Amino acid sequence: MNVGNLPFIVSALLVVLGIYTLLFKRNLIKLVIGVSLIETGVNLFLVMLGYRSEGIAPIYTFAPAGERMVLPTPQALTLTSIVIGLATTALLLSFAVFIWRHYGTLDVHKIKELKG
Amino acid sequence: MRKAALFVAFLFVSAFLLLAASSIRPFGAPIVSTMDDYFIANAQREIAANNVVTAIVFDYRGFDTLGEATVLFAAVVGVLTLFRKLREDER
Amino acid sequence: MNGGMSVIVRTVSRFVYGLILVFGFYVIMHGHLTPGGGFQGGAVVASAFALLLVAFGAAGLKGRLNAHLLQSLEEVGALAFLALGFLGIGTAFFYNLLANSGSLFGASVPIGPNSGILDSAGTLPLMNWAVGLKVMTGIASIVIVMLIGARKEETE
Amino acid sequence: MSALSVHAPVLLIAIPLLGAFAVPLIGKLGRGVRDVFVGLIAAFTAALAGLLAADVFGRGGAASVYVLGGKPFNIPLPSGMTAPIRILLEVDGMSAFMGLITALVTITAIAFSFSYWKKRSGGNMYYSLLLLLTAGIFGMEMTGDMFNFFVFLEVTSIAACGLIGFRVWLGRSQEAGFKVMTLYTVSGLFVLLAVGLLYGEHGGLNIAYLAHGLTGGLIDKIALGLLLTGLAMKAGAVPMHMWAPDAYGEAPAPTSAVLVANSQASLYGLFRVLFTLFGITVSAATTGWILIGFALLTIFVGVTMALVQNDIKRLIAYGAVSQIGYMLLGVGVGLATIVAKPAYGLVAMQGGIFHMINDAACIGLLFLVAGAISRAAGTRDLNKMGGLAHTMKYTSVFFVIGAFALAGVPPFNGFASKFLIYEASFKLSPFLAIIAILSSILLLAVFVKAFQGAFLGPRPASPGGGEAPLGMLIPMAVLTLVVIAFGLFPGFFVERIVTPAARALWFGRDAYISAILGG
Repeated sequence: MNVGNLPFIVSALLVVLGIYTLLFKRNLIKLVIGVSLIETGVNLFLVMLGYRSEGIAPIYTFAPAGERMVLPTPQALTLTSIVIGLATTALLLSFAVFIWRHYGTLDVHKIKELKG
Repeated sequence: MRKAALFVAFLFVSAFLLLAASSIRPFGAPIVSTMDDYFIANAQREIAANNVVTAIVFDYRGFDTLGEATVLFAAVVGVLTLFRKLREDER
Repeated sequence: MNGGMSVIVRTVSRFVYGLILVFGFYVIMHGHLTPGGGFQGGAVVASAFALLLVAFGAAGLKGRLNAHLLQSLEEVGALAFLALGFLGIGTAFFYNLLANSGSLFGASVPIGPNSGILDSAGTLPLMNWAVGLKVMTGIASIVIVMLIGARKEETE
Repeated sequence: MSALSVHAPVLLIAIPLLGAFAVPLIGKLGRGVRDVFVGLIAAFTAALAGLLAADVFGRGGAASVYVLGGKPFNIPLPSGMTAPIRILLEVDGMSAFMGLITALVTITAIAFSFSYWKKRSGGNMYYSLLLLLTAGIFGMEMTGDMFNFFVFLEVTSIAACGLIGFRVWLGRSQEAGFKVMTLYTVSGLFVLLAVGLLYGEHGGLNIAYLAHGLTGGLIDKIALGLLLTGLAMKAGAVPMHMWAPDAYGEAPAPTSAVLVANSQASLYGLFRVLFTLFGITVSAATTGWILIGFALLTIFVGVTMALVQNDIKRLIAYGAVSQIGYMLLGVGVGLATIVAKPAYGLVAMQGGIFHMINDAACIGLLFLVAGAISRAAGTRDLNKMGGLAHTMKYTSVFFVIGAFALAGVPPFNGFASKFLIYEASFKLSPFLAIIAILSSILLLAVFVKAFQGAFLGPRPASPGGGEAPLGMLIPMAVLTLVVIAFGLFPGFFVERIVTPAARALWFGRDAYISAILGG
């Protein structure tokens, strides 16, 4: 089945949703969700880059003979970028915990020590 | 005013990304990459690994994985730094 | 939350905990043969720790999972990975010295689809173990420290 | 000895990583052991950077390639060239030059930290994060692979944010940490998206391989836009500069200096992308004018915002933002003119690139001074301190030298590089040079005000102050010596290290590509 560029457009929409969240939401946790959405979109985009239609996973253990395999590099890149996303999210959430501890709020408009 | 400027920037970026997504090579027919074909053909002979992705992650691009492990290490140290026990005079 | 969850959850998680650990170690050990590897397996093992934390609460586990010990283990894992990179420095950094050498993990594999030989791929299984150790302890210590930090927040 | 210089590019990354992984373990043995260990790691790294620079500049800035993982690293193509399959480190004049900057800044910052962090908790983690940041910056500068560049970009992001949030007891440091982390992540993801687009279009990740295959089509242009946005954001150029004053202002003082080196590494990535990756496939004049636009905005906003600051570190931070503008101006003017008039273009690029090392030295010096005086005065508010010149004679001299150098007053180093920038941009358009000169004068006014606020006035009532300890004075003195040396002998340094770096960017593109692809 030929789906053209639809999967890529879906991943781009995920990124766009994430950017929207970052720009227009006020709650810090929602901002973290926005960052995660962008990450997910980019990871999806990366892993889809390597898909060859009707290809199998690039692993030879008990593989059916003679099948063509999808490109392995994007999968390796996606693996790396997923771990980086995990690290980022952990650190962002820790900062959110401490901001809550200091200011008692997660609303970006009410946290205003750093202006100008 | 600020919100309007942000919205214009947002529309601009969205159009940019959707344009990129719709003009890239179609899904399921990627470029013929000599690098990837080499990995598929030679990972078993050179690295003796059945899993080509692992051969890339730990051997052909092992340095990336070192960087990735470093990122995770940095995040762990960062989180532990934030939640550390403070001295009395630091509170 | 502080004292953990109900007895059903505790009993089930006591049982499932071991299974998750076995599965995680399997994923790490067969990283060069089947889908998975150090990162994935490490994350699975860390999820077992997280399950224990949720089921028993941080207080229920007091003394059994020590964040400082976990952090030290993580550093050991990171150093081991770096050391495996340095192993091949005679040729180049990250050179796979052991592959096809006939010694530890040095068996060659037949070209094409096969049933997999555990004793192959050179430094890859060792790196999987190093990274697996690092990831499981790293994620577990993040989870523990954040849970304890958040708990302190509730009680204050 | 020769084996060491062969492996120097990778050791520059691996040795600080080794230090970072081992510091928390070694720290259990006691503070003294840990400090010695960190000092040794930092000194060895700096020596390696010097060795690498001597090696590369000894060969006139030609690119050298280090293969990670041994042979075979490339496969022959039907066209007679070869395609790389492994991650390669490629070090040319520009990389070695950036390595020198990073080594200079990090070793002084680490030496300063020894006495700055004597009485603080979490020292092990502090040094671990600082070494991780160092390793990440070196990685960004040495790598020849786009995805590897992204990975090290993220290493610096996360380590930097851990350091920014280090003073947990201050709410504003947490706020800064969150803000900076978000923006760093978004910029990193833009870079990653661009890497993905380039991979999907050309099937490779190596910079030289991609540079050879680029056609300047629509996807390539979109990738360029994303890379430009992401890297300019991480470097702190103006429409996306909101994070920079918070980061520089809230991080511990020695770290702020390293963060400036981090911004410069992003700037280096920007230059690498513009010159080596894209080079002639996109119109150099257009991208040059885009850079000039960024640059003028950055200079203007940085200086005007510095005028209204009362916090000494935020004031210096806005000064640092404005200096990023000068580097962009120099290189932008170079890019805009280099096709038509290569000689002018080269002068402008020399100015921009020379300004990077000058800025690193004098901004680093100013941040260290700010750390010393805010520790002595117990506050960072310029209105509340005063009279420090009575008790801190050396520190006040260092501050004056740093401020004059930053504002481009002869005979200090800032003048040497800014003069080259003024000269070249005047030839392109007098308007550019006038804005640049006026902003420098304004910056001088800003620092005169800061000097008056902090150092002049009656002797402070509280006897708590006193001269900074020797452990802080020596790093400051080293940076001051660099500032003076570069100001007194600019010709020597421009000829020896700046010109090979500038030539490597534009004129060395073909050599950079053929070092890997052959042919």
